[in-house]
Amino acid sequence: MVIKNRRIYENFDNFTTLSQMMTKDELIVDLDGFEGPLDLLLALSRSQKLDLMKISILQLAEQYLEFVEKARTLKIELAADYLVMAAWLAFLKSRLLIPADVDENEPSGEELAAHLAFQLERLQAMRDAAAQLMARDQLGRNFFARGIEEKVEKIRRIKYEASLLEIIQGYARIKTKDDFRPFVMDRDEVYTIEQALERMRGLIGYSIGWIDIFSFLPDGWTSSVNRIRAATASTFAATLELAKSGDLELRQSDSFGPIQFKSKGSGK
Amino acid sequence: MIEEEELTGSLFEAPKIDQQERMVEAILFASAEPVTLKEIISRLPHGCEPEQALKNLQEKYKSSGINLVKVGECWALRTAADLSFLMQKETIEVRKLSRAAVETLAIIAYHQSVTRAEIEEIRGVSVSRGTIDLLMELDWIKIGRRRMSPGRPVTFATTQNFLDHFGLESARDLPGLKELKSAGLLESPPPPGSVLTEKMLEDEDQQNDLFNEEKTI
Amino acid sequence: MIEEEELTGSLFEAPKIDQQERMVEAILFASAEPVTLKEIISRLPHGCEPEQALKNLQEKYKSSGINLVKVGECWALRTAADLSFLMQKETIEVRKLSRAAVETLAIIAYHQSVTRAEIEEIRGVSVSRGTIDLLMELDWIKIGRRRMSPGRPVTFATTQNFLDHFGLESARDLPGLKELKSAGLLESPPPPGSVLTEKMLEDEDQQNDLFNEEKTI
Repeated sequence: MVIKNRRIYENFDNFTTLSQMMTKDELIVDLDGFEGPLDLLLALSRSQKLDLMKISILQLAEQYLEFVEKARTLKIELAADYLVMAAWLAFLKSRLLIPADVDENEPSGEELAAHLAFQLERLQAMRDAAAQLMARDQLGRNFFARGIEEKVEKIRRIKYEASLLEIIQGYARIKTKDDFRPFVMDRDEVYTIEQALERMRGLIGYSIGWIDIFSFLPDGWTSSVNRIRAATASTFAATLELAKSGDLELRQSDSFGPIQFKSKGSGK
Repeated sequence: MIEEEELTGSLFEAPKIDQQERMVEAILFASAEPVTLKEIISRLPHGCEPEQALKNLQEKYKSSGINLVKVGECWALRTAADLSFLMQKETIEVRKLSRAAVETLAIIAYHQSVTRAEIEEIRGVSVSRGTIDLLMELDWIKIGRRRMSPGRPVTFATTQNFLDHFGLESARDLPGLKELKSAGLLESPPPPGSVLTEKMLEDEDQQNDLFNEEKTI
Repeated sequence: MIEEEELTGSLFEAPKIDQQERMVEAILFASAEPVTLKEIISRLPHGCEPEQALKNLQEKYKSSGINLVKVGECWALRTAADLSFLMQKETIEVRKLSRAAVETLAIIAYHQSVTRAEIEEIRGVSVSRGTIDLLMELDWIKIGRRRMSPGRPVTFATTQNFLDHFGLESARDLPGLKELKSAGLLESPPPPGSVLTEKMLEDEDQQNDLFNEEKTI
């Protein structure tokens, strides 16, 4: 058991007047000052004027029971935990007075008493420790922190990152933008049949005799191979359309020879 | 005036020790709160190892009106306690703590980490919500790890601020701790007659571990 | 620990000068504002004349990270001015330059000097004020000469800092499109069938022109 090798943590400050009250027999039972039955027991134990280690638990139990009895005769209501403690102490008292009738599993009266003594001593020790703690030098009372605090200024800097490669790629992206639109027809390389028809309709009225189709390509469509191809194909398709509707005649003298057309109106 | 060049040195060369001392001094001086070693390092130029500077400063301030104290993992400058009589003006009126609050604080400090049930068992009375709240509000206690026992109750432990307030370097420096420990008064033996369950043994191990663990740090 | 007796001395004898220094030190440290000499005297034990203590402290702190300074009629401890950089904590957040900014920068780099209208024409979208501002702030672009055309628009050019940052000797070192293509640096290959048109090659010539022009300036 823990009881051996103990030291005593006696503390004589705020000595409760309970024992004095008890001896004077003017027991005005005032429990307000006590923090539970253990605290009351601790106060009662002081009346024995002994080390906590040497106190008689039996005597203490009798004192407590006497106290509770007096409270009862004075018709003072005791909180339930004080009564529970009283019942337990009555049981302990009987255990201590009548030697245990040997149930090995049951704790002996001495063991129970020792544990109670331990609890009292531990509570007293904590109380003394608390007093020592509060007696220490304290911040704001005995020692002081810096009066003018200099706050650390938080500076959040944003650093932008870009690599040369990104810039080069960015430039390339802009300059080759058109190449990256695979699903969009490049309109400026396309001369539609509708465009060709419109142009032909407006011009055939003025034409006289047979004219080579290729000399009839629109302005600005001869600058590149692609444009020439587009304009030629559409113009040819348009002449076919106009021939079909009877607006003009087409002829080709031999294979791969020049294709010529003539307005029907002009031949009239 | 010392050039910043000289202070920060090159990118790879740490400033000289006397410069490091000045910097650590300034950092600690500017803060009312204790500063962690990590924070000090993070604010010093690259390559500084302020442990030596701290040691030198502690020595330098030893006999002065200001002392360099270690608080847990932190460092702080504080006025020397023997000069408190000069400081009426700065003294903060502290609300007087109730006996319940003081005792509860002591139990948490000496037994940490400790559950509410254990505090109640030691004091023999239930702990009111208000007491715990007050100690939390003062930032003297905090909720620690949950106990690995049925119900997984929360435990309470003291804070960095507790150490700072009571001028303790660590919880191991609590007055009389060693004596209490060797007297077995920081233990919570089960009452005789109760069955020693594995859970309780485990709990106790854990509890003892905390201070042992700390010792090995 | 020094006894209070020794500190306060007898009723008629002032404390020794080194004790006076400690006291003044603690008062200045803990005070929430600079302290007048009068106030220091009123807080010290009877008979102290702290002028000498202040002088000694000023000397003592001279080379340290904290300085004792006189502010008007008041005295205060302050962190040494050359250590102010320790009182700032910089956090650097790295952000990627937006695509708009990268493209704008690229156009300015390749076509300099170039007007805002020209940038917009090349990108096919308008250039936001913010993009230009950001690039100016980064000191990667600057405002060049005004173009001698109607409205006299400002032009943009890259800076020396731009060259330094991107490791270029001159803006002429930026690779041309042909080189990019042969180096496989174009982000995605053009769809099959499309040819690098003469127009593009032409552009590149133009570009060289621009730089040639610059060369002759």
